Amino acid sequence: MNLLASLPLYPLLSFLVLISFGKRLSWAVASWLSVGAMGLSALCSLVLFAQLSTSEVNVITSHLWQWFSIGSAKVNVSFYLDALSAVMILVVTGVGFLIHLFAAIYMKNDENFTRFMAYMNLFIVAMLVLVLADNLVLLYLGWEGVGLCSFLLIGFWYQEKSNVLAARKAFIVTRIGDTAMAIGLFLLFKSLSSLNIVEINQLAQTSDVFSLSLANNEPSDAYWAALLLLGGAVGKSAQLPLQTWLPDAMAGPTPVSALIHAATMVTAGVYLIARMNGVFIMAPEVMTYVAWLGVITLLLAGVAALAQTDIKRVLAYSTMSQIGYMMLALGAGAWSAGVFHLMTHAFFKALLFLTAGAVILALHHQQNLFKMGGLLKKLPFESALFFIGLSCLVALPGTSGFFSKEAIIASLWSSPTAGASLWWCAILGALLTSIYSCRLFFLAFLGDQRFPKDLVISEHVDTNYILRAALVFLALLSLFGGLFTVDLSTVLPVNNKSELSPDWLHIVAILTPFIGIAFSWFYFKRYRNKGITSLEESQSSWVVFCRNGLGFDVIYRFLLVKPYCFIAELNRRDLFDQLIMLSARYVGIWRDILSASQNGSLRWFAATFGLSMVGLILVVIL
Amino acid sequence: MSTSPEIANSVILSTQMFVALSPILLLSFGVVLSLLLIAWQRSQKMIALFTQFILFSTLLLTLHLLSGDLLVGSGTQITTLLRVDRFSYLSFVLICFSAIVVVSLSRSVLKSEVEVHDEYYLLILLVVLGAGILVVSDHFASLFLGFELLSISLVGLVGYFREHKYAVETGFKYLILSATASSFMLLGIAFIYSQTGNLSFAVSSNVMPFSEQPVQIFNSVGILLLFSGIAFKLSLAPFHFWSPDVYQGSPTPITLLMATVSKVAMFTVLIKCCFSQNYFTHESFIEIITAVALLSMLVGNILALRQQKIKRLMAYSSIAHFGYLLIVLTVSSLENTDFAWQSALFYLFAYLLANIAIFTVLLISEKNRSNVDRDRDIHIIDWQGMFWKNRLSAVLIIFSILGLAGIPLTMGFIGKFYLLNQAVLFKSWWLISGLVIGSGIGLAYYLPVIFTLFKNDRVIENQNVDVSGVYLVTTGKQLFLFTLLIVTLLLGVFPDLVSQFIYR
Amino acid sequence: MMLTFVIFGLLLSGSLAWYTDNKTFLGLKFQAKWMALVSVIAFAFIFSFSVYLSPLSFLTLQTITQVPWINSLNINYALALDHLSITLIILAFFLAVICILVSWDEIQEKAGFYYFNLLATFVGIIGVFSAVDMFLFFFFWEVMLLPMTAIIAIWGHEKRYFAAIKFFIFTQVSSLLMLVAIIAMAYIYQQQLGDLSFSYQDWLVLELNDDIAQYLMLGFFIAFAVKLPSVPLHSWLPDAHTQAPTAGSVLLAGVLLKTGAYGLIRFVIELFPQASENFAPIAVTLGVVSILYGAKMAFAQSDFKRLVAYSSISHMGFVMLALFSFNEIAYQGAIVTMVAHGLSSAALFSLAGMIYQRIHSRNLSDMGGFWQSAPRMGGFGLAFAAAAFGLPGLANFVGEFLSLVGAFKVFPFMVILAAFGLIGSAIYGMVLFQKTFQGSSSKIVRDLSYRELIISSSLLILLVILGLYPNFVLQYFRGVI
Amino acid sequence: MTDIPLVHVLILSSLLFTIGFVGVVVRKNTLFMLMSLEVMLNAVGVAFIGAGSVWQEADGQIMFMLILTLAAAEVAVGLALLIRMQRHYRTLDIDVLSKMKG
Repeated sequence: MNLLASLPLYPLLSFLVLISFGKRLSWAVASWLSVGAMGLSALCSLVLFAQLSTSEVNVITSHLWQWFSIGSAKVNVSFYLDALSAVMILVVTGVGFLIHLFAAIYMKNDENFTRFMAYMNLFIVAMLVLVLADNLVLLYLGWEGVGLCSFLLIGFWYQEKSNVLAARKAFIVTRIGDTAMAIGLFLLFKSLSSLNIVEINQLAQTSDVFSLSLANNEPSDAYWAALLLLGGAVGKSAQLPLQTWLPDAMAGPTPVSALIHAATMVTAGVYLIARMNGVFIMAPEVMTYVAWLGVITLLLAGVAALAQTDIKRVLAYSTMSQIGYMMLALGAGAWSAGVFHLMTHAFFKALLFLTAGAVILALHHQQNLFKMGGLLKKLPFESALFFIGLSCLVALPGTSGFFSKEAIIASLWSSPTAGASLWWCAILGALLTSIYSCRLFFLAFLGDQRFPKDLVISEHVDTNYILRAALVFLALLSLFGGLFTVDLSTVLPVNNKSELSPDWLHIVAILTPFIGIAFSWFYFKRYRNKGITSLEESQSSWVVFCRNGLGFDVIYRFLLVKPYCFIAELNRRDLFDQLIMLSARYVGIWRDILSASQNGSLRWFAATFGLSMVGLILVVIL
Repeated sequence: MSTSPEIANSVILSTQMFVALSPILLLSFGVVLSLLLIAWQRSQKMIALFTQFILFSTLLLTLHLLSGDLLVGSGTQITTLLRVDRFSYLSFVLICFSAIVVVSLSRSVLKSEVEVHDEYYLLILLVVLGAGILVVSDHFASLFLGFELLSISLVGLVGYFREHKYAVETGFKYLILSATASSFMLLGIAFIYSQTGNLSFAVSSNVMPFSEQPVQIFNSVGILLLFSGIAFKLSLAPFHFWSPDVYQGSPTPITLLMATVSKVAMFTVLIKCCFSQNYFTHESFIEIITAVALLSMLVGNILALRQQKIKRLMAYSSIAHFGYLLIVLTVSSLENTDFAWQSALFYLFAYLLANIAIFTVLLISEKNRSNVDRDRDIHIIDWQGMFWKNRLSAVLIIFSILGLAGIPLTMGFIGKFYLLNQAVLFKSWWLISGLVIGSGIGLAYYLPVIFTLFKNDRVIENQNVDVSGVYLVTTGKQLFLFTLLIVTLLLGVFPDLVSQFIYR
Repeated sequence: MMLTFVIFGLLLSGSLAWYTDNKTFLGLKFQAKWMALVSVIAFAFIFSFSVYLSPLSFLTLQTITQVPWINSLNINYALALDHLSITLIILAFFLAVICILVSWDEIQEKAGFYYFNLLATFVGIIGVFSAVDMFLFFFFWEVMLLPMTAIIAIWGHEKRYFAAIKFFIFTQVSSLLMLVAIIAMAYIYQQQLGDLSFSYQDWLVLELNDDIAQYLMLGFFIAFAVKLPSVPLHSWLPDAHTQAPTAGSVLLAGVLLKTGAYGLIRFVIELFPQASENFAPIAVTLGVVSILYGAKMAFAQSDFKRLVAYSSISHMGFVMLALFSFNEIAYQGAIVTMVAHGLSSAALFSLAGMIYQRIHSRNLSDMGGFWQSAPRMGGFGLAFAAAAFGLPGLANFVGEFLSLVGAFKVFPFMVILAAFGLIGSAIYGMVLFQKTFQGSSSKIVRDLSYRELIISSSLLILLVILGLYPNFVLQYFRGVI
Repeated sequence: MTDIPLVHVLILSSLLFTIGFVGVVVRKNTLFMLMSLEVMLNAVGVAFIGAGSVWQEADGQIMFMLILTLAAAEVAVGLALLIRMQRHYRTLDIDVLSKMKG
């Protein structure tokens, strides 16, 4: 039982304790237990990371037991730690720990506090399994596990119908992606007869059955496998076309949004693709799809974010678009850049969400941007943190976001699978990012306060030093997290850094955020000006269209949901059953006819005797 | 003066023949004696006991003969008219057994009436005699005699209780229809005779002196008419119309008599006739049989659906059962006749036990009817909740009905299994599918009866329905029911006990 | 011999339970449920120990008992065991205990007769799993039906008679077809090797020409497809499951459906390998249709038990698909699915029973928000629903995954279709869980009692064990096909 | 003398038989039904006699004897029932006897 195996153990234990004792635990015990467990595993991951970076070995594994075997291939419950998963466990446990800390106070007054913490711990367990799995089936276990936890946490306040529906939507939409991924697993096993990640990545390069297409016109197994895995990734990471669940997922408590729907779970798709890079490299077309998928999501989400009124939904859409960046990077073959952005994004998006949570709490669960304003004076601390987060988001030079995003954009121009057009799109995305970030900041913190004057700001967050500490730590991470870069070359293929990309590209890329800021400084003047005590969100059809996620929900409702329900409703009484009952009724009809013939009249009987006699004779003679 | 030796030696009835025929002779002797008894002193108890005695001794005698090796092989020919073989006596055993049951059941019915009923017992004896003649007959004349003896005495019995509201109707229906049927049969015999010039079942060696075109037609039409006559007695569709009414209208013991004695006898003689005449070699005959069988299976089962009066239900189900039984007639070669006989006898035995059980319980519940409505037919609903009140009879009924439905643990299943064996052996897929569908439909009316037994007591809506007294059963009856149950189960699980006795 | 002892012992103790119910002997008051519980556990131990201690290796069928029964047709009373039957019998025993516990409070009137029927059904089931003389097999096959029907018809819900009759007629008609096939096989054996035989092992040596084999195979297949059940012969199942008392549903879903799968493995596939190989495409199509159709119908239901019933149809579709794709992986998948579905559906039905006892309704629209007042029940409900929609880490996932992986090699397209069943199952699972436990809490329900806690937790533990370490079943099924 | 082939006899008897049967079916009066029954039986008798004379055997005549006795017996029972019916229903219309059905 080495350190690696013990990593997910602590949260698991705490989960078991919490779930089995439930409400009988006091707040202090529960929070100590859960946060303590998180802290332990965070420490473990730090130690592991140190081991990995210092020692010569660049892989740590721990084999627990054999789960089952598919024919000759063994499917083990065993963990595999390399640089990539090391980064991930750092993010998961580190950010997870901070968010647990925050949540312990944030959710203090909720009646189901223990259940909440239990779910959070369970989520961490599943996420760690996902990240550390050495084979795809175990990864799938974690994959589904995080899905379940996200379902539970979105629907944590299950009394409201809307939360329940949001949870169901999140689960089922991601499940669609998971199914694609499962089929991908079947295909991988069929062609490579192994489900071990390392083996697959090696075999993918070597075996011809896999990479070469049988007939030159039809795509190879690699193509299909990569596409199906992409399906899974798309579902989890809320990329087109399965992105619709993420905004609704904001129904969950804010720490949940921070942990699951910003920092960790939604980036699992990115992790999956990075993990299976061997397969994706064999299918360059799919890499291009990934890039395009990313960039389209990035732009659409940016546009949608421009029209949101709910602070958390803005952040949700911005998460989508940032993940779009990561996808873009992966598609462009800038693997390490993508993962790097994953890390930094985890930092600053967690910060943003938590701060937003603090603000929301301070305003007594007011999430509408148009009901805020002027918080700069009221909540200077939160405003500062929020500003830091936003500046990372728009990648102001020096912040962590800057490094990662620049790395991505720089790699695009000369990438074989991306190209100039994608570069321009990325730039456009950056512009959009800065614009909606400014809008958000102006609406929330500048201008005149638009909430009732007599509303007392609840000091709940401000006074609590633990909270402040957590937030400040996150802020530091997001400011300077870009400085320490992890060397992923042992895991991920290094993209040949081509120097032939002209210098003006960098200049443009660096300038873009400032252009956006300048533009919005003038365009959103009325948002930041004093004296406007009430703002009406625009109701123009375009704005509404964007606010509702560009109509994807509507399309799906009419394309998938409605028909399914219709068919189900139509056939509620089971066609086959009715057919069989029909035959029964047919017999019943015959029964009526025959019993009518039993009319008790003697002469009729005699007549039938004669008639049937005649009939039989005819049968014989003819 | 000296008689020529051959005349001196030629005896009408050799000892061996006499021994072989002794049960029948004993029975007929019994009839005469009982007539004398009536002339001497009219006492119901005495005549009843005497009848029982006669029947018992006949039964024992028959069993004795069966256990001896007199009857192994092809049996013994007695004149041209009769021929005694193992199978016919086995069915005779069945007949005597059910007759005994009928007589003992009748006691209770007759007690309720005022006057003395010797003729009733006499008639029953005559019925049994007729049946006996039928089963041993080897000649159309004896067939005819037995047939008429049976039917005319039955006519006397079905309308026996003059005061019963259905007496006249039942009597007339049975009389007219059976007379019609018998005349049809006679015409058939006449036709056959006219073509073959031979009235005995044995295959006629006569060659037609003149062979014209219509000959074959007359012959086959004759066979058909004969068959129709017997089919009427067996109430096979489409000659089944009379049976539910007559079942319902006649006194319950007599219904049982009709359901068992006459049908068993009729079916036996049908098999004998068919096998010894090799009718199964005629293609058209097999077709007819198949058609009638299918028709009976379907019509019988369908008619029984949603039937509430138990007697009519039994009538309809018996239609279906004899439809199933017809399968044995489709044997393709003489070698298989033994197996056919075995299957037929086993099935008949199972059918008989089930009927006896059900009618006994029916009679019990009839007896406990409140005097307000003596003539009311017993409906299924009258048995509601019997399982919780009178477990023994309920369990018996359940197993009998399961037997009729052909579910394992009962003889009925084994019987059906034999029939299926036959059918598969001769690849008569039509009959198989008929059997499958038929039993499928059958469950739809057998199961509700069983469920009714399990239902809780119903609240009595109309006062003249009296359920409370339904289940007073005398210990004698208890014992009888119990033995029935044991036999049904035992033979259902260990059919060899019987089939070995059949084979020897 | 031991098996015979178990069979008749169970029967005997059943009738004893019936007889001694609510009677007092030498001071202590007998109750049928205790009698039943004790005897079942005792016999379970006897059985498992005697299997464990027996020198035989059950990799192949080992004849335990063989005594002549009906000599005129050369029918024997012959019992045999191999790992498949042992596994299923043990599953049956476990679920027997669950059934008795489930009906502990539910069955109040006529308890004695009830437990008699329960045990009689188990006798039949054990017989079915162990009989190798085909006549005996058919005998048990039918005997199993009678008490089951009685349970539905006497202790069932409002439309119980209809459901019972439907159940019985479906099974009876289909099994008559099987009987015809059995007899035909016997006579074919007679043609080829001289004398009549109903023995399964004898039949294995027969060589049949294709079209006859096809028909005979169909005869068996229909009987088992009805029991499995597979679309379009499934429609007895929702009624039977819905109307039966809780234990009845547990029994039906947990064990009786498995007899169908068992029959497919033992008789259809092993007796007619060639014919079933030819038939495979149709069978697999049926399986896939069952998966999708069952999931869809489950989603449409508003009755808790009906929903679960349709989900069973969907799950058994996986078994059909796996069995007829003829490779070891899929076969193992089928085995695990059988056991896993036995547990998970049993769990869901007992949950339905618990809810019914509380609110006296099976209608989902009467439920909602139970988590508020019954968090434990909610937790178990979530776990069982998760098992039903194949959450990894629980047993069903392993089964379905193995089945699909195995089948993918043979019928890739069919498997892709079947995979959509995963989505469907997620949908109905969500509907089931959320409509019951989430939403605004309508009424206050009692949380699980200790008895119910035992039931649920034992089921859940088994599901988890089987989900995380399936080898403890799978190890017996290596290299079978 | 002209020789009559057997077929003619059979056809004749079948005609007579049919007449009798039609009588049974169409007449409502019970008495006439009994009569028609007699007709049927005698038709059969004709057939037997004819066949017997063809085969030069006594069987045909013997059968006819038996038939006559049967006819007598049936009529006896029939008349008894008829009287009972007359008492009971005050009519001989057979159609009143259709109480049992279904």
